Amino acid sequence: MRCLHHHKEVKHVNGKADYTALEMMVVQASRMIRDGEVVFVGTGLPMIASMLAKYLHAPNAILCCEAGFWDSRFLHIPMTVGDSRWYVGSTWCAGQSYMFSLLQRRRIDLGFLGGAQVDKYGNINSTGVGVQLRDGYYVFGKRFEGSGGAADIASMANRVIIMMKHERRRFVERVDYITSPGWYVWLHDFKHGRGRVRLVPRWELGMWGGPEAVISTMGVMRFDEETKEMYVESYYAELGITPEDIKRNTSFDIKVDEAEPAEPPTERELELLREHIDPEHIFLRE
Amino acid sequence: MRCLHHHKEVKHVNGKADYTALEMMVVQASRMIRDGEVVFVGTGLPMIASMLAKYLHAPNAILCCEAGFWDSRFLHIPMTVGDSRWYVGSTWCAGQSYMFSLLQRRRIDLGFLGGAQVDKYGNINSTGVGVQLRDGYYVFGKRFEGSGGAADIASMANRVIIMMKHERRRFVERVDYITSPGWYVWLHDFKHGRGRVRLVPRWELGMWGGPEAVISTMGVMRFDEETKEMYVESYYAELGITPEDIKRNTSFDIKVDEAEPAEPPTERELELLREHIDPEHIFLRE
Amino acid sequence: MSKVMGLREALKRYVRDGSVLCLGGISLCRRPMAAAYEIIRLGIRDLHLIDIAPGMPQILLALAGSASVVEGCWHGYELFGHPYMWRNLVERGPKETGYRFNDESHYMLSLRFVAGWLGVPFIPTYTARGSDLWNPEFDNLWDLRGKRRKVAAKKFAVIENPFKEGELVRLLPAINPDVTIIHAQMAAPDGTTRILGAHFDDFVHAAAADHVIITCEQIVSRDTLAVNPEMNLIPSVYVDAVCQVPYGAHPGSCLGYYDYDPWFLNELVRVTREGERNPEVFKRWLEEWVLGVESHDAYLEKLGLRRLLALRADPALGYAPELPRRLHEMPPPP
Amino acid sequence: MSKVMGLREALKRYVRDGSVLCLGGISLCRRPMAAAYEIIRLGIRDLHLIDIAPGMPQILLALAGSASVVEGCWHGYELFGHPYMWRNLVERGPKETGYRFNDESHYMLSLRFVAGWLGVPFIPTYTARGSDLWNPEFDNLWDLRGKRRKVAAKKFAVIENPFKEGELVRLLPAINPDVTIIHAQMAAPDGTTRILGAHFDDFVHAAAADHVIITCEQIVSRDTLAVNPEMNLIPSVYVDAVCQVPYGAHPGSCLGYYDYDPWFLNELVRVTREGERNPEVFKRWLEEWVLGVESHDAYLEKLGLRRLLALRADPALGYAPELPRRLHEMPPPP
Repeated sequence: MRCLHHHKEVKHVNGKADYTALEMMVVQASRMIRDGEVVFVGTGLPMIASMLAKYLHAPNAILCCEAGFWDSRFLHIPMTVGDSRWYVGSTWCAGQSYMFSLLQRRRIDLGFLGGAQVDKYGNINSTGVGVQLRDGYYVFGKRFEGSGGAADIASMANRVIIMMKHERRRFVERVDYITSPGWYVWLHDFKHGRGRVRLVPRWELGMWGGPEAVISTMGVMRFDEETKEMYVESYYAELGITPEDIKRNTSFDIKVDEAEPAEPPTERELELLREHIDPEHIFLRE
Repeated sequence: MRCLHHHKEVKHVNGKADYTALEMMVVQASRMIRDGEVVFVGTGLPMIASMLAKYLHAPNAILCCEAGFWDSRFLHIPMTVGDSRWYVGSTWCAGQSYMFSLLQRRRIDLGFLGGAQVDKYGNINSTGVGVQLRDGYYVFGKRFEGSGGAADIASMANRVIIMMKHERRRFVERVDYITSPGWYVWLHDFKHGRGRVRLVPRWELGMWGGPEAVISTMGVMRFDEETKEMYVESYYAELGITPEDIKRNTSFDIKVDEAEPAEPPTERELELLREHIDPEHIFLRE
Repeated sequence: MSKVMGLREALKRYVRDGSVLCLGGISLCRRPMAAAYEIIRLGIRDLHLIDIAPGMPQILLALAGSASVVEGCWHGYELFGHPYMWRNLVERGPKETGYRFNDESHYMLSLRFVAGWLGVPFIPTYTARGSDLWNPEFDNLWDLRGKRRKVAAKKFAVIENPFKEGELVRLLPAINPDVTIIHAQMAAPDGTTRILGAHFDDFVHAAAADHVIITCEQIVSRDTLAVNPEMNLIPSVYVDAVCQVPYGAHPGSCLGYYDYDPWFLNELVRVTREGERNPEVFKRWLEEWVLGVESHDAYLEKLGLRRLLALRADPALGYAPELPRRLHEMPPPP
Repeated sequence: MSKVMGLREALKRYVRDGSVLCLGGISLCRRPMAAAYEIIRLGIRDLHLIDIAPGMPQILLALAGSASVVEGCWHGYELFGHPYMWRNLVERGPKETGYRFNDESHYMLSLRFVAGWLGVPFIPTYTARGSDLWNPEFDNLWDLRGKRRKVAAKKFAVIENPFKEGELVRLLPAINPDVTIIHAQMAAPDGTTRILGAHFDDFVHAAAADHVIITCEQIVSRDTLAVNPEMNLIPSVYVDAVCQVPYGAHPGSCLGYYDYDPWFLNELVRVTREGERNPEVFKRWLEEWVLGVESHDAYLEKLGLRRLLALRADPALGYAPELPRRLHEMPPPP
């Protein structure tokens, strides 16, 4: 239920490309999927990206979803996490306790996440902004859908890829609420009472995995091996995006020195996406 | 796997009856099963007793076994706990974690147990006699099959019926090893180290249920409401058994004052047992 | 010993003001919507809702004023739109609204139900470390703990793993709802329930509960379900009531029987979006589709045969492959 | 990516001296006997055996000297007879024999596997209170704890329930065997496994393990098992090797395929009973049926077609209804 459908609102940036930013995101995500991997996908772009990978370089990738369908070969794009379309070709029909136990047992190779905010350490907020205590209860200035399985995936998948719309209010220095932990988290110390917060690397909490890349509507970001801070790896040059655009649409200071133009989609990739995977144009409409 | 097949060695006692002690035990057990009850049975006499009850006064009793078959309508008598014969008519096919969780959730109305020793409080030993520590390890003078699910059933079924061969060495003052707890247990105190033992009623341990009756090859025993000690309710008079026989074959002092001759099997009961339920005479052979 | 009864009778018998209620299914799929509608009609209030994957029915119960305590991880309609009005409810805060939503994650909830199924008091987990879900400052049920029935004494506890020195482990309290309601494809009068497709953890939803109501598309005989018993998810022992409620998951889908209803869902999202500015819009919808409708039969009549047929599943696929699904350019409803 | 390989290859790849090994099935039913035989032939030793319902294969591995540590709840042959020789082994004690049997109950073991499946370090329980199974003096693994790989640091721990003041709760450590071997009716090359009938907790047996070997009656295509996927118990992710081993559970039963072999079981019990006085009797049997037999194919050849046909299941019932079963008056074997 990590819902990426706000991407449907993304407008095509006028460049020389004959493809959209959404298609570019899907292609970038698809290329990160390795053959044989178990990929935990929600509804939306990651699902399409995974199908694309299966058509091309990762025929043995296994798609599964939190609802419990395993290794689906769906013929039509699911629109919801338990969509009956997932059933076609599945070899296992389980439920959440089964699927998430695979995460806790480190059996999920790759998870995809979206959200409303991401920060430089890859923490994601899909719960709400403007969090505050009011009358003893926590409330939000603006509330979103909530974690669903996002916190579980972010904390226990062996690697995580984040897909987000690139806007200044979304790429923030520090998320208002950590739904899904990234590389460094602001931890509330159980022992020292209210309000005491310290920045802790995930490995100190005994955690494995961590966010590997952020695929946005403007480019692909990765995390520095040393500092674990986000930097720009590539930008969608053909869509008219420059490194400066990314900097301007990111509210923390993001490194763009090493950024290169992203490899555009191939004709084969676009054909598969448009004619075989989402011919109904449910996700890939402009 | 609470195995009662040692009963096959029980010899017919010459009396005026045209039925065997085994048949009598089955009939007594059957009559204790109430309609609609969920009955957790192992292999052997309890299974046959439950089928008999279903033919007569308890058509809605549900038979289940630790292997995971639910509400079986078997056509041939299973000889082992996972016997494929259990499959016929079953409406659920689970495993032990499911079946025993029903015990822990108090959903099993009645469990049957056997064993090598039973004491006056209904504790059962099916693990071994002559237990001792040797070189730091616990060993037995004579080792038996072990608990299987017996300890689970004895501790968590809402009521328990015990079926045993009646011999002096089996009906003892205190069992050598408590596999399955009865009304009062000799408890090893975790807090006070080795060797400290005290007699504790099961309800003080937060336990529900408890043994309701012992059906032996000689009679039916129950437990005094106050003292929770075993007493003789009825004896198999038609099989030539007297209250004195029971006293002589019991190594603790057992009350027989209120003992009455047991109600013999009806023709219908015997016909069902012999011709419909166990026509192969697998359990009911002499 | 048949457990067959009418839906209203079953709800009246088992669900009360203040009950801890679990509604099975996931997101928009195989959710007991007819039961949720009927609960609203019966005027049951102050419900404590808890399940592993809340969404459509829980939002509706919140907006209709039937629920006051929710332990959940998510509320929304996925592609169909945001949980309008509900998000306002949360933003205004429990003091003003009397409605509390307490955030957990899928797996935290799932494990709590597993513990409930097994009959154990708590269960450890390593999930969601570093997430504000474990932030001890964020607990919207703090003032109910130790006071309200079946609200756990603590949101969680931390202990040292007695089997591994120095390792801290988080414990989650078990869940045992008063009543779980599940919509299934098939059930027998004795309660045996068969679910096709992924089961969405409906086994633990049922097994953890004190009482279970099954609404189903079809009641079939016990002997029918004794063929391939491996296909049956919930055994009779857990089930108290079996109610035949065709299209009981509408507007959600029910694998093998019908698909989700994109027209209805679009409309539901629209009225809640407009309802954020003008609550009357939602009130009228609720009156039209729930309160003013006598029963689920009347609801289906109102939807009309042509609509229901348009949603009908292809038996080979389990869904309606020709269903229009481009939400921004839907043809008129049939 | 096919996981199909020969049984010997699979065992050589995953099972080593000292491995923690789980053998699925229950009692005499659907047990991976061909795998147990092959382990004995390979001379693998010092195995640590653990499963929820030990019995026939674990006894054999003990008597053949392959196992040295067993966490179990039961050993026997039910109606076919007592676990002769094994009981002597236990009576003589670990110091003399190097063989340790540590008693638990079915549910204690089951819960430990559930914890292993879920990936949590321990699990609480209320079971078997008052039983000497919880007697802290009785722990035959005490000197291995903290020393031998995958032997839990403690048999159990007692803590106060943090969610209920004053309640003491017992915790059991999770189990994660190195290898679980399961005999199933059907499996696909990718590892997807279908089990007919009760699954005897083979899901948790598999899901808790680091590696899983499936022996099966038939290898079928993935697409065959994608029909009614609700019938599949173990998904591909858990499985490392798929070995086609027809009659791989003999002399036990395999629902839908064949029944137990009462002639063979009678003989096995006889040689172990006589073996208590004269170990040569059992040694000769082991040589004849295990060590001196090259492979499972040769074992089946030796049993002979007529014997295997006599055990064959009626497809409607799942077992052999005409099988002679009065153990004291069996006709000669076919």
